[in-house]
Amino acid sequence: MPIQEIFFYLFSVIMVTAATLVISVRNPVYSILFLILTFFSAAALWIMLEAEFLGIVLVLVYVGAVMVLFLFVIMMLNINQSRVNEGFVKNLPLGIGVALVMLAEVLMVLWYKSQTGTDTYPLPVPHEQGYSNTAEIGERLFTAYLWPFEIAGIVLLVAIVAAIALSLRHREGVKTQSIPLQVSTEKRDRLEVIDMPVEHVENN
Amino acid sequence: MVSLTHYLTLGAILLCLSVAGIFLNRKNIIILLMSIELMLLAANMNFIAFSRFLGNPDGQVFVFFILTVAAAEAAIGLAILVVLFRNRNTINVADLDDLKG
Amino acid sequence: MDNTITTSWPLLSVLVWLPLLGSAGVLLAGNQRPSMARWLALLVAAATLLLSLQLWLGFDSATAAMQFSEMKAWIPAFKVNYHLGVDGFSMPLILLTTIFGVIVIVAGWEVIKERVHQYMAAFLMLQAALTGVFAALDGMLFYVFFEAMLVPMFLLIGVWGGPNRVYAAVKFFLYTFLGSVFMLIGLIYLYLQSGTFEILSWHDLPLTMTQQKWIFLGMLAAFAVKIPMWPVHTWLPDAHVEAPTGGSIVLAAVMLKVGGYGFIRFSLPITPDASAMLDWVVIGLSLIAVVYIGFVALVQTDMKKLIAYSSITHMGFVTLGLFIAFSIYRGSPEGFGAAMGVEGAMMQMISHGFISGALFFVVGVLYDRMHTRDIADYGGVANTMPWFAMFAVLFFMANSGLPGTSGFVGEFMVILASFNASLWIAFFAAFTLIMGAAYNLWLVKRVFFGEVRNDNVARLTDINSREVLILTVLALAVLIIGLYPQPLLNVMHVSVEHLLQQITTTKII
Amino acid sequence: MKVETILLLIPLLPLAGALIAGLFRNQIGRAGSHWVTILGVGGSFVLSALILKMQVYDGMQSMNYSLYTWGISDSITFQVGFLIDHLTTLMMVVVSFVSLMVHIYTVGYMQDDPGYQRFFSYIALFTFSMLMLVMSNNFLQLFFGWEAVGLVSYLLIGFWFKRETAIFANMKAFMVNRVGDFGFLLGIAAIMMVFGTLDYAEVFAAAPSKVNETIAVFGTTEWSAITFICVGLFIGAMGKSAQAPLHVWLPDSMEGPTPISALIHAATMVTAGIFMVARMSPLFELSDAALSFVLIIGAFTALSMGLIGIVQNDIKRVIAYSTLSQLGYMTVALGASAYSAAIFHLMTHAFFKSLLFLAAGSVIIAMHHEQDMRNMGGVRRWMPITWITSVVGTLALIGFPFFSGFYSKDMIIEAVGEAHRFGSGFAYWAVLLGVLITAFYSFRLLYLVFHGKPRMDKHTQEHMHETPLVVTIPLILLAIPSVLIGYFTIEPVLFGGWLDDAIKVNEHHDVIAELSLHFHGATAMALHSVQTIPFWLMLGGFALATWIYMFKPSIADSMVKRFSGIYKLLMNKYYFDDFNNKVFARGFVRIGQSLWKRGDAGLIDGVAINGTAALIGKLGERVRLLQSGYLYQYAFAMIIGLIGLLGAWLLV
Repeated sequence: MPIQEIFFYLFSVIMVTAATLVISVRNPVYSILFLILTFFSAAALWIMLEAEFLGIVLVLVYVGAVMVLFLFVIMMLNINQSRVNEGFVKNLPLGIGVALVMLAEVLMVLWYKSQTGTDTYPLPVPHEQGYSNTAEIGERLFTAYLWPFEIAGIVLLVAIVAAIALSLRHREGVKTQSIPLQVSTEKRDRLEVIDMPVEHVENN
Repeated sequence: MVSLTHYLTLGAILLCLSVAGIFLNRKNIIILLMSIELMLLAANMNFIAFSRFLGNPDGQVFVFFILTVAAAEAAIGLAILVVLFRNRNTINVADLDDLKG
Repeated sequence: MDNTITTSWPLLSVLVWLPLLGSAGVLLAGNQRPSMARWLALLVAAATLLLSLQLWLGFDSATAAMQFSEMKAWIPAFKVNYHLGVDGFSMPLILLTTIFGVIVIVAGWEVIKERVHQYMAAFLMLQAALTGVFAALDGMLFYVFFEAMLVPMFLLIGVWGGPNRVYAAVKFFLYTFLGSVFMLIGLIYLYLQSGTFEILSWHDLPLTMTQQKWIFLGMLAAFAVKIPMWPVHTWLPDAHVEAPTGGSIVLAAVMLKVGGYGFIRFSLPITPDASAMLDWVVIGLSLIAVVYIGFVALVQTDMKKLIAYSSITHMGFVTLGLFIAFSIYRGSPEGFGAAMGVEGAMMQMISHGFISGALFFVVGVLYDRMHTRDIADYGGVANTMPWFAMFAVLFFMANSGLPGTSGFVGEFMVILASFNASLWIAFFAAFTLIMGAAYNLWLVKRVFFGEVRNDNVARLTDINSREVLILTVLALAVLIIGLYPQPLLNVMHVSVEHLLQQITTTKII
Repeated sequence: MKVETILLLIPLLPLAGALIAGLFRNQIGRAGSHWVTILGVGGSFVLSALILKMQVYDGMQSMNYSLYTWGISDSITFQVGFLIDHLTTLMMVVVSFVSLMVHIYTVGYMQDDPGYQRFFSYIALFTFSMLMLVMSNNFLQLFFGWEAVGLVSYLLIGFWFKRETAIFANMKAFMVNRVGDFGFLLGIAAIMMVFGTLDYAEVFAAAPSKVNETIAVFGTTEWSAITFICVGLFIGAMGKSAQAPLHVWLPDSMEGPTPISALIHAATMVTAGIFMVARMSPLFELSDAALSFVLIIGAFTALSMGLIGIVQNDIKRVIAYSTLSQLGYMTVALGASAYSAAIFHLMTHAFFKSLLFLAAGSVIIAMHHEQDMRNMGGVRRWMPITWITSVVGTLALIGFPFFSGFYSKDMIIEAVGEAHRFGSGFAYWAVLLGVLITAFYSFRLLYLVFHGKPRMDKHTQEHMHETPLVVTIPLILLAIPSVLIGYFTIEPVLFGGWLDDAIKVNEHHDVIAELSLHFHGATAMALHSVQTIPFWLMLGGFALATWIYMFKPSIADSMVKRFSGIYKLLMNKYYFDDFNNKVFARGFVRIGQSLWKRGDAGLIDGVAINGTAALIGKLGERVRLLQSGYLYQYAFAMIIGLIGLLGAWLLV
């Protein structure tokens, strides 16, 4: 058995198992952790597919940022687990049934209905030495996909703004600094000249 | 040999698991979000596999965009979740039926 | 296809666009200056009326070709043209439109107090769209104007209408819109067949019987709703009841005529064979309109509803007159009486314009004073409003087809013509003599005659000079057309001959 | 002045009077309005008389010309024009004379009425319409005049529009006339189809060649075109001339002011039908069936309406039923092809019947608008002129020898006796019996009103006096022709061929020609009448009335008791009104209600329109439930859809 197959099956099994656990464990913290494991395996598989850049991105950005965000949120919110998880057993047969039917269908599509085997898609030759996956994607991104790339950037910006706007909360009674007020302040806001009668101090 | 079919099958299994996840955890919005992440992962898997077997890096560019959007989605989704929890003190989906016709 | 006569300056365009520009100007006057809006609207409408007289004066009644024609490419990609022109059918109807353009503005002079500028502007827009419908010689242009006139009328009913105005406005809109969509399908199909939107080219387009049948039915859906024919008439009473007086006047006087005009311009010449085959449908529905609706009109308790139902029976004569030609030709090839039927239908349209407009104004005069349209709330109005009663009785008599008034001319000609087709068609059509007298006179009896019914009637004041002016103008029109219809008949004569020649020539090849 | 100008002025003068009196009623005032209309109608009468003179002495030929073209359509030219022949002139003179008398009389009768100017405007307008009707040379204009007189009649019956009974009566009159016009219009339409023209002269010229034309009715069933036309036209005449069963409006029309009853509902308008049939004699002569129809309808009307007259108590209604009966006589004459006799009776009747009405009106004025004869009696001693003129009118009506009515009525009876048409036997007996009845109710009226003990209340009695000159002068002026006109005109009108240029009678049934063989002058005819049945029947009626109402009033009551069934039948006018009310008036309203509520509101709006809307609404309500608001359910839906699509793709 070639080494590729061994690793493929290894990561695949880890990935499927982890994914199964993601959806079946009671505690969301564990779910997240298994999800991270799933992503790790996926990253490994992608690197096997010579998509090194995306594999790294998946680990760095996705696992490093997004999953941690999930974790934060779960830990921040004090969720009543028992209520949230009710109905899991009740839904089990249906969920599994639907998933199995779907799986069966997809697999029938894959195995019988269409040609995705080696006759149609021969095994790719590995890239030669010195090939940079990152460079190629970069070239694509900044030439053919420049506009989509810019739009993606804006989408992210919007997401940032939206996320902040949504979760920002003004608390009553908390003293905060108001920069616009500070900047726009003028002399007369601070200084008041009062016209008052001169006091005549009698020198006696 | 690890053919395209292998990767696609893996993607299919992943997709079905995420579907099952949605069915099983229909009350827990966090797990629902995670299932969606899994689904996207399954799709990405297929993209990369095709990209590799077709020798066309455009597929990877798409995955890149999907990751971007997924990150944005996760950020906003979680933000909504936080606001929701703050206002309703629950993340039980059964309590969220404002769209009822 | 260019059998058109062109003029040196675009009179028809001016007639269409001047009111539209005027309406923009009136809108600019704003809500704060109602009297300025009124005078401006009157000025525009009067100017349009004066200009439209040029149509009458410059009209050549010796030719059936289109006159005052204008032609510009509009949407070249679909060969849609901005093509206007008039013949003996459309010219009198445009005059009717411009005359009522002035009348409704004067009719709403002091009565409308809220949003005067919008009200006046809506009428000017309506006038522009109606003129456009009658002048358009391009299928798409016709359709655009056809739909455009719905909007101001929808607003007039919906904004200035009675308590149930929204229901009525929506019903009105949905009915006419649904009908016109079928027409649109027909127009597009004709375009695909002929490669042009020129109505005049469609007149010569060969079509098989099946094609004609479907086109005919599509057109029938649009025009039957508009005119309206039984059983798609129920929007009309509701719309009339809720519409403000001016809206009712235009609706009855001009808008219903679009249906009849549509039959003349589209159904008959484009699908003559299908019309001949399905004429029994139209004739049957027309006779139902005359008899059935006559009965229904008899028992109405609301004055406007009664007049609305009587409009339906009168429009039944229009469709009857137009479609009787086919069975006349079947009986005798020389077709004696066919032209009389069509001319009678045209006369009926014009006369009904004046009479129903006048009647709705009459009801409006009462409504302004009493704020009720219920017949039971009136009684003995002639005691307190003798001059008004004189006009009202005249118009109700005209409505029941009294000879010497315009109401007689069309009905008389159509009945004479239909006798040539069949004794029984004439028999049922002549039934209107009895039914018409019954519902009109009964209304007159209950509203105008008798002792003063209640204190409100006792407090009525007779018509003011503005109302006298409108009523006099309409009364003169009704009497002049009734006593001397020849000038009008003369105008349409050649066009009628042309139409009859078209409908007797088969288009199946 | 040209003849055309004169002829044009004849109808236009009254029209001008009507317009001035009507539209400028406030400016010209009461006196102004009666002067302007009297001048108009008077001028019209003078000019008509001038035309008559020109025809009699200057040998003026009949004229037929058009004024203007009303319209041209489909190779038909509709003209408005005049046909002036002897028949027309006769009618013009009668109409304008009676109208003039009525105008003058009205000055007194309507003295205190607030609608004074309006009234004059109406009657002048009526004169115009009636003149247009009789002067017409085509069917279009005939129909115009026909409906126009109907309109004015409508306005005048409802002149006192505050009275519920008046406005009921005027609507009824117009409606019943419209039923007649329905037939009339179909007749005109048939003429149009068969002859292709509406001009009298052209129609009459072509008529003999169209005898065999037919009109398809059902499938292969065909009717003779001429018969259809004649029956249609006659149905119109039945409406206007109040022949049974379309007579019901005339008694009710007495709700109008009395001058109107005299002018319109006795002398002129109601005779329009008679005039029209006489005018159409070239057509009617071609259809024996139509003439038989005319004959039977006329005979039935003459007899049955006279019987009702016996039991009426309202003074005007008695005269109204008498009018109906006399119109029946004229119609019988038409049916017997004795058109000139009908016209002759029309003329004499116009004078003596308007005289009777105006006399009745005179009594009514004196009685302070009391019309019930049971509250009168003995009026003779206060109102001698009215009494004498009434007696003259009555004698003329019952056909006392030498009076005008005698000549015309006797001619009709004899003409029917000579006729050999289907139904003429029945008609003969009907008109004979009618003589007895006429004499009976006429004298009953005379006795109840003018003789016997006064039965009115004290107050009225104290104020009784003869009516002023404006009332009595027309009475006297009308009494003169009522006596004399028959005697002097019977020879020229009936036997001198005066009407030959208008009336065409087929030689085979020219009964007047046969009668002319026995005619030896008016005096001889009157003297000879003593040997005839009608004279004795008349005397019988007179004797019966005298016996019952002068000497034994109790007999009347006991007769009522003994024949209570018949009495009830007559009092209820053979239940015509009840039948019409129940079956037509209410039936129509009920049909209308059910068509409206069930058809329009129920079926079309309810089921078709709102039903569709409701269906969509209900569907929407169901579909709405799918929108649970739970995101996961939407997700399931998507997934299940995906599975379904995939499965479908796999299976295909």
